[in-house]
Amino acid sequence: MKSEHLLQLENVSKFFPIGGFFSRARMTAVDDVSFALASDRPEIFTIVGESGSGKSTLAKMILGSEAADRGTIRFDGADIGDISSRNAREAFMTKVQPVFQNPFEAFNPLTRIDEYLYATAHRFKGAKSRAEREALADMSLQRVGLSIAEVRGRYSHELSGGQLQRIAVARALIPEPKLIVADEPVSMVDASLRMSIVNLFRELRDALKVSIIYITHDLATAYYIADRVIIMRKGVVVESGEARKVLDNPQHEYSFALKNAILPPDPKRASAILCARQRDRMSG
Amino acid sequence: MFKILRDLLRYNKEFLFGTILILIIVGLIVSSFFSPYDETAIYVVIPDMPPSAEFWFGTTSRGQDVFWQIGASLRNTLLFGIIVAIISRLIALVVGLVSGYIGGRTDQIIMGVNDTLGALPNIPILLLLVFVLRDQMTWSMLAVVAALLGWTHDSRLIRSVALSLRQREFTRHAVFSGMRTSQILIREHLPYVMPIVFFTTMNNLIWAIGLEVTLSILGFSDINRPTIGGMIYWANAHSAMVAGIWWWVAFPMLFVVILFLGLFMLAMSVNEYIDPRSRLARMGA
Amino acid sequence: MQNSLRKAPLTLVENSRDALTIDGLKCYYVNDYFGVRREIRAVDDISLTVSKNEIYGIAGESSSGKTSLIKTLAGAIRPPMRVIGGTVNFNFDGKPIDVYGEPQKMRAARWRHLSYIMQGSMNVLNPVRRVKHAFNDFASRHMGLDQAAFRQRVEAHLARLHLDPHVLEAFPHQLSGGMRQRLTIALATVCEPEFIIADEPTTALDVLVQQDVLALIKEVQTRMQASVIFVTHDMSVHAAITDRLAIMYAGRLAEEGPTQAIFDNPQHPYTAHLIGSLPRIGDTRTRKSLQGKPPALSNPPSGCRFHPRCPIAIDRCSKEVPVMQPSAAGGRVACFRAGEYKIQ
Amino acid sequence: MNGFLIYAGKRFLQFLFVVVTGITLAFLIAHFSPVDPVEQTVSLLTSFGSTDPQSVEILRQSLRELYGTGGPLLDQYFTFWGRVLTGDFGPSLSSFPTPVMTVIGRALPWTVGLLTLATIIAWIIGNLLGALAGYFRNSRLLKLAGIVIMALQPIPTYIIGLSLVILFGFVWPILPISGGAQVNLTPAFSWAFISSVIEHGILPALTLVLVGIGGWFISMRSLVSNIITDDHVVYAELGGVRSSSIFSYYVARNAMLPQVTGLALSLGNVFGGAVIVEFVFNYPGIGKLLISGIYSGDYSLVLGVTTIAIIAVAAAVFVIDVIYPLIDPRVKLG
Amino acid sequence: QDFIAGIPRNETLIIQGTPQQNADWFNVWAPGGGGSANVNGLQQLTTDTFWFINPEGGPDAWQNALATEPPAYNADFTQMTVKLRKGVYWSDGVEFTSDDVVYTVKTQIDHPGMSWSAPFSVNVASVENPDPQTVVFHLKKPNSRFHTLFTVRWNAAWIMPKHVFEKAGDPLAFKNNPPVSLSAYVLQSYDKGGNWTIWKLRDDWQRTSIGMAAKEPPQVKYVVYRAAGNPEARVIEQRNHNLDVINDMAPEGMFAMMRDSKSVASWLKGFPFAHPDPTLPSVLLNTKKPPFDNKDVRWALALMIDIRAVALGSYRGAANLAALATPPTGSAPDDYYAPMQDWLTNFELDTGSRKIKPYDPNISAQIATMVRGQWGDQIPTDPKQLQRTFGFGWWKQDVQAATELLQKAGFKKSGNQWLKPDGTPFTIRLQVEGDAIPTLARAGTVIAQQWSQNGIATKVDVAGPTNGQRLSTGDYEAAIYWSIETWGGHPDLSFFLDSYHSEFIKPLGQIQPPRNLQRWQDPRLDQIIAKNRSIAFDSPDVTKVGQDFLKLAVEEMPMIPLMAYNKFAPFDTTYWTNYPSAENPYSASGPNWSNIRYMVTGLKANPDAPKN
Ligand SMILES: Nc1ncnc2c1ncn2[C@@H]1O[C@H](COP(=O)(O)OP(=O)(O)OP(=O)(O)O)[C@@H](O)[C@H]1O
Ligand SMILES: Nc1ncnc2c1ncn2[C@@H]1O[C@H](COP(=O)(O)OP(=O)(O)OP(=O)(O)O)[C@@H](O)[C@H]1O
Ligand SMILES: [Mg+2]
Ligand SMILES: [Mg+2]
Repeated sequence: MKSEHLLQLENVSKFFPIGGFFSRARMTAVDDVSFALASDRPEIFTIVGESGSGKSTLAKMILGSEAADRGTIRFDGADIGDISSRNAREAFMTKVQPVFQNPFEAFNPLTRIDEYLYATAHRFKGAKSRAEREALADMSLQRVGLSIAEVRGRYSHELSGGQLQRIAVARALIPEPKLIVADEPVSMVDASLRMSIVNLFRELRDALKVSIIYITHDLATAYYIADRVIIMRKGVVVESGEARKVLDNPQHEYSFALKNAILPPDPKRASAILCARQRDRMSG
Repeated sequence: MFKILRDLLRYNKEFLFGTILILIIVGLIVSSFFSPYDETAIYVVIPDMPPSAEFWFGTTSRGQDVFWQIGASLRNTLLFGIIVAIISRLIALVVGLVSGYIGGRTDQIIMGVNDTLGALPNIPILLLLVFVLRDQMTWSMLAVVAALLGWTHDSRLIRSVALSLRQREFTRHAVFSGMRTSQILIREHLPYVMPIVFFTTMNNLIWAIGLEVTLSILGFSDINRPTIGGMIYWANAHSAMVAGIWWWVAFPMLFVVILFLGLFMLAMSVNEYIDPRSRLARMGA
Repeated sequence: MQNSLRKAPLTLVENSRDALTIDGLKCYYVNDYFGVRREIRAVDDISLTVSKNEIYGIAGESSSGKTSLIKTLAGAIRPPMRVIGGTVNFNFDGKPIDVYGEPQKMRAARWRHLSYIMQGSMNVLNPVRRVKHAFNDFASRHMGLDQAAFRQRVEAHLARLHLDPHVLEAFPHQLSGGMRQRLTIALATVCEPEFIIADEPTTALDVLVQQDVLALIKEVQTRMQASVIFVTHDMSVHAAITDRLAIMYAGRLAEEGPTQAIFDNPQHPYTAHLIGSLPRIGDTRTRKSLQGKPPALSNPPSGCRFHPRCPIAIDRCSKEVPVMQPSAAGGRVACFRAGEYKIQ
Repeated sequence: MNGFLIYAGKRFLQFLFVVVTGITLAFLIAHFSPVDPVEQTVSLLTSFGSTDPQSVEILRQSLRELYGTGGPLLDQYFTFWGRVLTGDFGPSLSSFPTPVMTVIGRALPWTVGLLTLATIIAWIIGNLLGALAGYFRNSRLLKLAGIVIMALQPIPTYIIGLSLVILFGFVWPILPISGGAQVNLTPAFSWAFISSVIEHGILPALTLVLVGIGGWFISMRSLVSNIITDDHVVYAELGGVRSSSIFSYYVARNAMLPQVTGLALSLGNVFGGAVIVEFVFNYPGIGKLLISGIYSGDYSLVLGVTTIAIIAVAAAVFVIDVIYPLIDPRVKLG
Repeated sequence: QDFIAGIPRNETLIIQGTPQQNADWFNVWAPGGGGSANVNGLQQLTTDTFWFINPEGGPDAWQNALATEPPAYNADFTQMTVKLRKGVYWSDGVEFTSDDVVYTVKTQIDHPGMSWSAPFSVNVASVENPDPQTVVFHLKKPNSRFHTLFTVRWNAAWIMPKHVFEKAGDPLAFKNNPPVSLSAYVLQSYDKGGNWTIWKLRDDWQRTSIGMAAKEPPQVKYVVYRAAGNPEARVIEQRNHNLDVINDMAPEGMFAMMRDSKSVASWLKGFPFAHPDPTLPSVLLNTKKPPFDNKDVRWALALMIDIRAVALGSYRGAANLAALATPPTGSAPDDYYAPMQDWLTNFELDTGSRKIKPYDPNISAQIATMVRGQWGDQIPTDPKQLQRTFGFGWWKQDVQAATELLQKAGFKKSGNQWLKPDGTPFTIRLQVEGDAIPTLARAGTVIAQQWSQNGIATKVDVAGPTNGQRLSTGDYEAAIYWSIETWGGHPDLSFFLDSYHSEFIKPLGQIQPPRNLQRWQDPRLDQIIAKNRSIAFDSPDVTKVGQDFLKLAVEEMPMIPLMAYNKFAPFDTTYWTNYPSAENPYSASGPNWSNIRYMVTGLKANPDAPKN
């Protein structure tokens, strides 16, 4: 069944029980979120919001690692809540792939990096022989500006964060997915390498027509690459729309505060913002 | 492998010392294969001789040479302990890793069973079983039973590590990379629990050997087979301690202590060697 | 290891404006794992001074040795870290203290004159004790006050930081990350020391909270006229708070100067790149990223450590180590081609 | 409060599960015992006397009826549960017709007293030394203590006990080596009795302590050496906090929590009896009872002891699970 | 601090008892009471019945206790009349009369499960007491040994206090605490934990049978039965003078005591110090299991044994050898061993290819020579005395003869392993009890080794507490245990012999009543038993019948008698002297023997005892 939506979230909510030892309260990590990605038009869809606003939870639900407590998530028209068999799960994974936050964490330091690439090639592309796997891995690596020769037999500590993150992207690309979910892919990467990842996403969208859900709390990079953005706060989407529009001219007061809290890399303006803040504190 | 050994020997005093102690034990065990006497034979030498040039560790009141007896006893006791340790480690590993990896309800159920078994008082149950099975209770059977009783605590430890590994990003990454569960458990998670496995192996060995001795003393074991417990049993049956035949008890004990000190030092240093943190540091991470 | 240090010539810091003088400081991690000996040169020949009543920033990418430098200053040396050479001298109230020459004095000065906010300082509070005990343990002996008076003092101090007194009765885990961060700042400032060392005090925080904390530090500093060393890799934060800024690269200083000057006119190619690649809202021009990988400190490149990645490197860069020299922008820089690289 | 109750309720269910499974298992094993209590009594009654075969057969028949050891297993099982629930395990077959509970009740205080005390002492000493050894890693004295403890640990309980007997009963006879209190003292809250109990408890307790210290020592030492690298400890050191406070409040206290769990578990295990120690010191406790129960095929007694032991351990786990969130401020309910 | 609180040590005798699981149960007539293995002094010091036999023999072996004379049977042994002593009182002041006896018999018949209920039901048709000092038993069938029910070797049917039990309700559920005593001591106090029980001399001790028999007032005021722990602890306790009488210990412990302690007395003054019990440790062969049903195989096994090694291994040479199927103790050496030496020496065995005379009368002398090296002049040289300590002779190890016997039985040897006629290897599991009787376990390992060396792979099986059961169900091949016990002080063998009759033999798997554990069945044996039943206890023919039995047992070898059960029981003389000994065997001395009361009342305070 072909659907007009690649991904469609309808009123998705997620609750977690919390204690407080003596309470049985539950907290709403994601609250009634709806949005959709078109299947014919690849885009970089950005989710921003402060820490704890439910971004990662949302990402996990899209990836099928967590079940939604309420609402439905459809991928290519099929409810991903219905995926139960191993095969269905595998098929799903060929279409949706993640990129994780911390590249050093995402690769087991005791496992060779290429193993991940080969495993993916083997499992999702049916590559039998070693040569086939290497070829597939290399093809993917080339796309992110690396080659199998640079990666073969290496461990994560032998590579820089930016390289690792690009390898992670390359690995995610091997099954030729339609959607990549990248949860804060640059927050742990050095400033000097950050841009290489962000730029890569742009290229992927344009060259490979992959949609990317880019999750970040960094409004500046969101502004830099996003097509569309939703701003989350305490699980609720407070504002959404075309990225530049929303960020240039935030409507919701939270979005506004968020935007204003950003310190620009410019001593004069930054210290001015800080002084303003200080005054607020004094008075408040 | 050879290089690892060489590194350990050269750069780790504990390992060196532990190796020496264990070599003493191994030497004794190996030499027991060349014993001039059948290990179960009695009255082959003059009884009750104190340690001397001829009988290094003296002789027993049963006319056995303590030296050759210790070799054979250590071999049998250690074999028992090792079998217990290996079987129980395997169970603990499988249960701990799987339970921790799967998590959720399955984990709760597995741990429920785990705790239930753990709450059974070992000694009473074991004594009962030994007693009930008496004839069928060969030492290998006993090893299996002991192994079945001795893993629950350790599987819990392993599980707690596995549980935290499950949360780590590399596990999720491995899943999305299409690695099989067995692969994840064995290749990704196992190295992280190895230090625990090594450490608990030590404790398990001590426990198993203690068990062997306890059962022997209570008269629940095969008296034909020379073991450390068996030696003590026979020493008791001859009132060796009050009769002044101290060497009959002292030397076996000395070697048990040597065995454990050696094992402990080896475990410590090997642990440091295989500890992922130290491994990473060596790899230059 | 302290014995192996040569006794530093007592640099006369008395009456000078300098609160801290570092000279030729070298601090390595020396690991010895089964014959594999590795030296990580996390701090390699660094000299700098910090003035009174100044916020001195240290920036640099991850693993460039910022935390290591700070630990060395604070005398927080734990194996495998080892001070290989150099001196660190504080000047408290006109009383000079050689950190590695006078451990007794140094111990007495802690928290009274010098306090330290560790990296990851959300986790520095004892998880099983109530917060108030931390104040007792750290500060009360410097104050010479009785229990009630001390408590009053602490509460007053907390109030200034907009913290409710009841947090004292809480366990750390009952407080949010922001609150804990503020508490550690309160803890570090309650004795009103003249020198505060802060390592990434805002990194784990929300932007909104981050601003609060920064404002707070600034405020405390201003009131106490204290010197602050402030470490973070976030250039925007440096822009907002520091007076002077040092850029570290692979265990060495690359450049140092007034913050404004560094942002306006970076001299070192690395600095230039760092500043140039910062994304800003409202600006979507494509930015080139720096290629290559940060050097391994266990086996750093010869000469200038940046040369393998430097777009304008010359032969000399790989052979000679550039030393810090006064730069055109009014600071110091360690580059043979200072000021020549401009980002488009 | 609700959440706590639900949590506690869940734990309680688990507790019940443990108890039911454990007791069922013990019941089954005990019933496959090859020793027939009737035969044991018969052979006791006839072993020394001149008894003609015909009378022996009659005796056997009447004992079988008296003990009620016939009947299908399932019936016995349900009867047994009925008894467990009323805390009555029926008559002991080897001390017929005294109820098992009476027999156990006499032995219990001795074992519990001795083991509780010894466990706690071993726990305190082991943890204290372990913590010190972990904290002051360079102290020669503590290293030596570590080695001694390590060397002591693998020695079987029996040998330690016997060595103490020989040492303090024979070579230097200053302590009683057998029994729980002086002969002909009536249990009472008198100094004479209590001091005698203490005196008689020293050697068994010392054995248990020597045997028990090692485990605590090692785990505490490794816990502490991990904790001293924790941020909050490093920070306190940098803050110039006094070493003694760091040791007690920052290091030991944090390391203590898992050890408290361990203590509770070993206290739960107290009811299993210290078989070997009681055997060596002829201590009138429950471990000796268990052995003689097994020997005489008195499965009522064996089951009684085992059941109590199972319940005690399960209860200790339950209590710890329920209390732990209260003693460790960090724990949240999952 | 005193070892015992509140009691003068020098008036106290401390005896090794067993731990009492059921300490406050003093009903010796119900299971669980002190009458069984729970040795706490109850039946040793407070109960009484008609007669005692001193197992050590001697002219005074027969002792009248509550009875004034031996039993009087009618001609066909269907009626027994007993005359009772006058002036015997229960410790609560009630006089003992024939009413008590009648009550005892009737109550037990009425309550199956009581200790002597079964034999009373089987034997007694009715019982009457024409006067307070006379009891007449009418038996269901002739029984010339009925009086042995009331004759104490170790214990016997004790008389119940009618006035107490009448009011007690169910006699099986009655604790009888505190017990009313019919003998010289009463309960003073006891440990609820079962570790000790203290008995006190009655003020009116003269009003008991033992008091009337005593020549002097008993000097032991208090008797403490205490559980003294494991063997090491017992030795230590005695060396610390906290345990006067030890029941049994390993020979090595005994030798160490004799070597190190000045205050120890023993049955024999010199080596081997031990007291031979009237029980006969033997290798029991399960005659219902092939190939042990073959007499030649049994003899072959016997001839493979080198008894010297067994004696050294089990008792360090301190064994009292027995070639005949009766313990060489008490009166047996005079009644049987000495008279039968000639017969033994001339006994011929047909090995199939030749006839041999397997008996070697000098073996015990050889053992004596072997240990003389260590014990020197402690070993007697007088042959007569040697026979009393080391026994007479035994079968000479003769592997060649054994080989011939096995070949005769159709066995073949392959390598060093005998194959049974069906071609399977001949292996044996030799069962021993283990810890409870360590010397026998030790003998077992030696014999197993000898059999193995001679081609029959033998494994020692420790049966522990299942021993009795496995023996009685026939679940064994060979075992070391005793199936023969005697009065010791009397030549009559009915103590065990009666139960050897083929009418009692059960098929394997079913429980064989005590004694004939080897299930030996032989028409000649039945004839001997019938003969013995028909003659009176004191008839001179008893010895003759006994000898017939012993000869048959040698020929058939259904069990291989090894030696007397030598008990190493040291006494501490610090506080008490005049313990019974081989020179002065006035009483049994085992703490669990009821006859020990004669020792307790016969002890003399040591004038050199420490004062307290
Ligand atoms: N497994 C869980 N159990 C309980 N609470 C959870 C769990 N996972 C997340 N939460 C809570 O849900 C809320 C949302 O978490 P989430 O990780 O989605 O936030 P986020 O926006 O990704 O934050 P960050 O920027 O810190 O990554 C948080 O308050 C978190 O504490
Ligand atoms: N305990 C240690 N043992 C060995 N090497 C260490 C240790 N701590 C840090 N290092 C190494 O020292 C170098 C400098 O580390 P440091 O923590 O000073 O960097 P940083 O600039 O503070 O980084 P970040 O921004 O991540 O805090 C790194 O290469 C790091 O791997
Ligand atoms: Mg997140
Ligand atoms: Mg840092």
